Amino acid sequence: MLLDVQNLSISFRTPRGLLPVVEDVSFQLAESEILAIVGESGSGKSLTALSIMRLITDPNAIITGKILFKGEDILTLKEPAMRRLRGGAMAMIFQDPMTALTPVYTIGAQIVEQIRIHTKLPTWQARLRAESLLAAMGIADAQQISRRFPHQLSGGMRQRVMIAMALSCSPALLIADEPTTALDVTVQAQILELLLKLRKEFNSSILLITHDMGIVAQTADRVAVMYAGRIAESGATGDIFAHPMHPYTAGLLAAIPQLHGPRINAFSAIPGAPPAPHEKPAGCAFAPRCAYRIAVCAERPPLLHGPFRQVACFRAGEVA
Amino acid sequence: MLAFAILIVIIAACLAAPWYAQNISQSDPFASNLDGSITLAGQPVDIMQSADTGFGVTPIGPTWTQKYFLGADDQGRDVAARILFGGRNSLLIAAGATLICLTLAGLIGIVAGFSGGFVDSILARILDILWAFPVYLLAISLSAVLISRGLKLGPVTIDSDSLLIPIAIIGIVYVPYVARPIRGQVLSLARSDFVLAAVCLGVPRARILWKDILPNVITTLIVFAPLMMALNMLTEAALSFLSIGVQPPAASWGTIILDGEGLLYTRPAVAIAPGLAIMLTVVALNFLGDGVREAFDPRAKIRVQK
Amino acid sequence: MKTIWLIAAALLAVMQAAHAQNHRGGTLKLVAASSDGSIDPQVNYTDQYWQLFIVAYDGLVAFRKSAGSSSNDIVPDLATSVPAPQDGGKTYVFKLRQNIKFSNGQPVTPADVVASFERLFKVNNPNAGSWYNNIVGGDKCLTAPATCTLPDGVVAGDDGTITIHLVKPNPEFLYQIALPFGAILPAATPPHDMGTIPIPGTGPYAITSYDPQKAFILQRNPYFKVFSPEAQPDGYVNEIDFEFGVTGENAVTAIENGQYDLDMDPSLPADRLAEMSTRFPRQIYINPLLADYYAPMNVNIPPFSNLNARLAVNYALNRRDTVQIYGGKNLGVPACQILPPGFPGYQPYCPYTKNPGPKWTAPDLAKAQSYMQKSGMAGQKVTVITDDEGVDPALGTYLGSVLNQLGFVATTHVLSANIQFNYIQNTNNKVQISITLWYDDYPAPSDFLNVLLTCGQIHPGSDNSVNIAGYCNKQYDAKVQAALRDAITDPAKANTEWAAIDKQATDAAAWATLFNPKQLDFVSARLGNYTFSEQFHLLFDKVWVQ
Amino acid sequence: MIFLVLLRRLAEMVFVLFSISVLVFLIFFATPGADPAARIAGRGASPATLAAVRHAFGLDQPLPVQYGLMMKHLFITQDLTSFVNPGQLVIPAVLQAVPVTLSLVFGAAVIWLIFAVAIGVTAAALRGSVIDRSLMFLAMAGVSMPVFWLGEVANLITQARFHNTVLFSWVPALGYVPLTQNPLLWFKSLVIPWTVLAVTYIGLYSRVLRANLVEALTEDYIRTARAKGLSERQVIFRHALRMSLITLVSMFGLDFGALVGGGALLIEVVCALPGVGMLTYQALQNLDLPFIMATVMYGAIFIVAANTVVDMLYLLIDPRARGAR
Repeated sequence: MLLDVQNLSISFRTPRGLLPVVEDVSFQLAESEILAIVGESGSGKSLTALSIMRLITDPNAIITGKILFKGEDILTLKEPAMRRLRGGAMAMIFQDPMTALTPVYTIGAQIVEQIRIHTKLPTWQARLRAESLLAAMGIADAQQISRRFPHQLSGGMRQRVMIAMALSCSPALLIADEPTTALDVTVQAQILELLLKLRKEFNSSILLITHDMGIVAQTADRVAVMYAGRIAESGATGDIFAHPMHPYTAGLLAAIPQLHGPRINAFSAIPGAPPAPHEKPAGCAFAPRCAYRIAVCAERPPLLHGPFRQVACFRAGEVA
Repeated sequence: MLAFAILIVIIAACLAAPWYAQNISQSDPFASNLDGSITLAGQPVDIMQSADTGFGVTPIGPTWTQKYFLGADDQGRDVAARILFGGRNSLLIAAGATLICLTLAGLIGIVAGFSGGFVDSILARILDILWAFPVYLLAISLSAVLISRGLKLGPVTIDSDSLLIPIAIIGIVYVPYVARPIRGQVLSLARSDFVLAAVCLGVPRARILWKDILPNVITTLIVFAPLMMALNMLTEAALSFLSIGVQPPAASWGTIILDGEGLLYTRPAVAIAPGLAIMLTVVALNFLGDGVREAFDPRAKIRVQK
Repeated sequence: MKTIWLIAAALLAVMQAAHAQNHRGGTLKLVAASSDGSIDPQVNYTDQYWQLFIVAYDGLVAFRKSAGSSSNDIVPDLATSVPAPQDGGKTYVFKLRQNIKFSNGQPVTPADVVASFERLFKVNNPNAGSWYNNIVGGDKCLTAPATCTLPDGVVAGDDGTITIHLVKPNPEFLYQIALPFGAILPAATPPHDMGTIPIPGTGPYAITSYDPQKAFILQRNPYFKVFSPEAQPDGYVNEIDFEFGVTGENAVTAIENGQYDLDMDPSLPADRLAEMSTRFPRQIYINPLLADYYAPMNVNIPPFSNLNARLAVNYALNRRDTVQIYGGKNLGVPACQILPPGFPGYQPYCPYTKNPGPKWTAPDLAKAQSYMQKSGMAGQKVTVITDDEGVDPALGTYLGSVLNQLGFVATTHVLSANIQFNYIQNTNNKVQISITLWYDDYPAPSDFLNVLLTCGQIHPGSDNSVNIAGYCNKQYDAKVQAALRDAITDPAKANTEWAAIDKQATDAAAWATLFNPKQLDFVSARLGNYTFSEQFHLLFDKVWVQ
Repeated sequence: MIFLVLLRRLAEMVFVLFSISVLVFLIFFATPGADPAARIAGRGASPATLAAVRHAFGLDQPLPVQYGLMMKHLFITQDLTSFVNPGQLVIPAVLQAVPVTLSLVFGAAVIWLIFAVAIGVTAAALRGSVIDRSLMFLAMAGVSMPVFWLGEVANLITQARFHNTVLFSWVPALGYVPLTQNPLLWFKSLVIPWTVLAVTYIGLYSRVLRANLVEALTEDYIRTARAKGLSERQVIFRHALRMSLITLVSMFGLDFGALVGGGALLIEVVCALPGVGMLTYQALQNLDLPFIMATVMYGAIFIVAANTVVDMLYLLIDPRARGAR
């Protein structure tokens, strides 16, 4: 197992007390596998991804549980060791390519910077590598482009640059946090294809964070659906799409438009809104919006169960 | 909030100056008192103390009692009382100058930004000229003329000893600092989508000005106000220190520092105390400015230049 | 016996010479806040620079370089003797010394003397129109300075004599040419203000460089040989450096630390005096000045057009307080009258005091209030104009305070010292009352009573109208003219007349005289042989620094 | 492109200089007590002498002619002389004062940049902590002090009160010593003025820098930089600081220009440094029009030039601005 997240919880110290944002999340990611974590904004999926990179800088954050990367718990790693991992064995690409690159350096320089941190390559070799990476991302005039500044590139190009940068040290794990959200539909497709192609070429595992079920369907091997800081359901993409066992997943899938239809927000199809972290009910967080809720839902949160296909619902079998 | 409380205390103390002079220090802070003496620990003590050698006269130092709490200046006047009175002028000048500066800057900024074209370029040039004129130079030149002759503008006559002169001078010199950002803001507002839309819909320009532009400009001006006032306090002090601000016997914190300059080595309290008063007030104003800025416009990047 | 005395005398002379030799050398370091204008001796009109000019230049005659009142005497300088006036006071004949050279090596000739007098007009000497136009041909020169010649006024004879003809007798002529304006310069000196370029002179020192932002430097004149120790002694120090840019407080500290020898600025910080006088009593010298600190009141505009208002101010002023402000009771003498003590014709007189008599004792507030009441001027706005130098702002503030107590509504305006004196003179500025100071040019009563208070000194609308009070009284003017005439023939009689004139001017109360200041010199520990001339103050060719 | 911008700037500068010089000229002749003839002539000069002086100095010409003459002497023949110290050439005096001011401003700038960056970065790195808060309070206090007052207090401490203690016995008397004459003394005599001048700007810059850094640290590209494996120090210095410096550099350009242009007037006066500020101050005190004119022109040139340099610098350090032109 490349990545094994066990009972990860993230909470924040606030003036109003401890605020749990991610609770008891566990999942695994095998080598060259694509796992998609799906959820609405605020469901804790991005924080989960950031915690794997240990990029949560807020001093008020409390992270518990284990994140085993290649068998080593990175939560206990010392900062220098962690830095070697970041950008080296694990890399991340972010949602908005417009703002994720430092405006004052050429993109070549920014890629070179990362290569030089993690390898002993001299600058000129790092440059060549950066250019070849850009070329591999399907950028035609890589040499030219590497001398440009971020603001001189289109969004799609920038996302390619981000990916090139992330892949520059051949990471075992690539975390892609909403990599296409900020892009046009056509560019989106290109980027997704690129990701799939890269998995083959670089043999990386990919943790894909998204809120778009369509993307999940196109790319992921497995899916974990998050709701209000917990995993509601996880399993192979095909299984989940075929037989959602959690009412929330079912709701999400029901709202997916037919192939290539107009995009609408899947989440809005379910009545109500997810609770804010400090308003979470005592039991199942989804209960207030759930058509299947029963008395016990309000008492305690359902535990995730099942060996391969996991669901956190007291009435998992009844959802059709 | 603390800043605001401190300001209120300072203002209240300055307003209480006459009461302090009458009841605590029991002296006229504007009349020379070279022959007086007070009783300290049962002993009469001269306020102006002559050296035994017959030359050299030193005013009494801080007594830390009711009378002459901070000692006397070279005229034998109670420094503590003068600082309170001086604070009134300093605050008044700073506030008045701020008002003038913001009004002028707002007006110029709006007119330039909103009318654009020829009027804009003329006003922008004028701002450029004022901008390139070193601030103290402009202030000093204007003061030199006005302090010695007063100002006659048609029916309006301002006496040369009027506080209006420093107020006007300080108010004018910093106009470009505020007018430029306002002009930029109005310019971008005037070109913004919602104003363009309004124009297309045939909304009268005056109404756009009133409804859309003015509120924005006023917000910016409010954010500027405490910062400009802080800057004006410092400028007033500097001008008075160069003896081209407030004229005696009236006092401001700057003139008291000047009075104390000659006594710096023997009676440093005379110069240090008003300096601390200025510092405290300006710190409070600056923090207030930060607070106001956060309250109104957390992302605004305003910088008041020195 | 005689031989012993001779030997003793010889020994003494040797010792003295050795003494002089011992002290000879070193650099005298002077300091001031700022420079004081041109170094053309025929142009500059400041005490500071005159003090330096007198060791670099000579006139035909000079004031004696000595301490005390003998420093007011005229002695021969480039002329071999002081001539007696001829022709009823209209002609003076000088005999020029032989073999004297300028600091550029050229000999001094009668032609240089003639050219120097003409140059006074060409460079627009400040007193060209008030003193030197009395030389025959002078008035013509005033109207066309560029082409000025004085063929009938200053005549060089073949035998090295110079004859000067005046239009009318002038008892003060020798004084006027003994000042640095009367310096004899090479005839080739360009006929315009030389500004910062040194002009060769005949004194023991020559100006070697001048930068108004930095320093004024004099070094020994290689061509100088002592020709008249009374008028121009040899001088001990080798160099005089006068640096600019250090102000009061800091200059005092620097002198205490031995970095400078003397602060040339007129007043020292009052609050440091106590410390200085107790810590360094031997480095302090105090000498009376022939000067008045006074508050001229404009007699032509309200409220001081009213005599009672002026009297009220005079009675109310506590002159002891003003002396306190100036620096303490030993630094000034309270005064009521125009003439300072020590002047010819001076008779102590003080009507404006508790017990009128020769001396001021205390203010008479009761009288002041009653005059104030009579004047009906209470509530009038008054602005005191003072300058920003030394104790002047404090004196102005004090005067304002007194006026307020009398019932005026007074404020004080502090103007830059560089413009205040011109500002208060100009009638256009409508100055009501101000604080100013007048030093004598030379020890003649007319320098105060004529120059500062006669009708002829009022020039409406001009920045040069030195009768600041605007006092004009024909009968008074006539008395002044009479005294001037009598001074040539009967100085004693003239002095009684001056005393009466002084009294009349004092009674007219166009001024509130405050006090006669004393000069306090705070010198470095190494400065020796301090010699104070009443005319020019500390004599730099008398002091030594080692 | 750049050439055109420069040309336009130059035209603007000439216009600004012209306007300012006219303004100064008019202000001067409106000031009572400033009649140059009366002061050149000296006390007690008779009206005839006064008229002669007025004529000799061309002061009887109409104002526009006088203005033209003055500009000619200032810019073309460069032999303008003082009204108060006749014969003193204005331009060499200004040139002589420039090194003093440059010494003062350069040294202060080094101090204020070092301290401002150190304080700003420390505060931003420790944002929210007690250290951050106390540093920012001190910075605010620094901004809020009247600089001349601080100078006086510094003089009091180093020249008098504690001059004889180990701490300050090395402080030489006030004044300036040229670098070429005695480098050590030059340094010693400038340390206190440098510090005093720097205090305000340390306060100002460290606050601005901290605010910018804190804002920058929330930006996405900082997260990217961290994700690349950069250490926190590298993140702050290479990415956050580099971006924040853009604002700081433009501030610095303008402040530096203003100070070199005579804005350090008060500190020069208080610390007895014969720089351009002092020259300006004395010229204003003396109402010496040629000097006022020269120093104002000099100051304005520096301020306008600083504006231009800042614009150019912007192109250099902020690639985004290059596209915008």
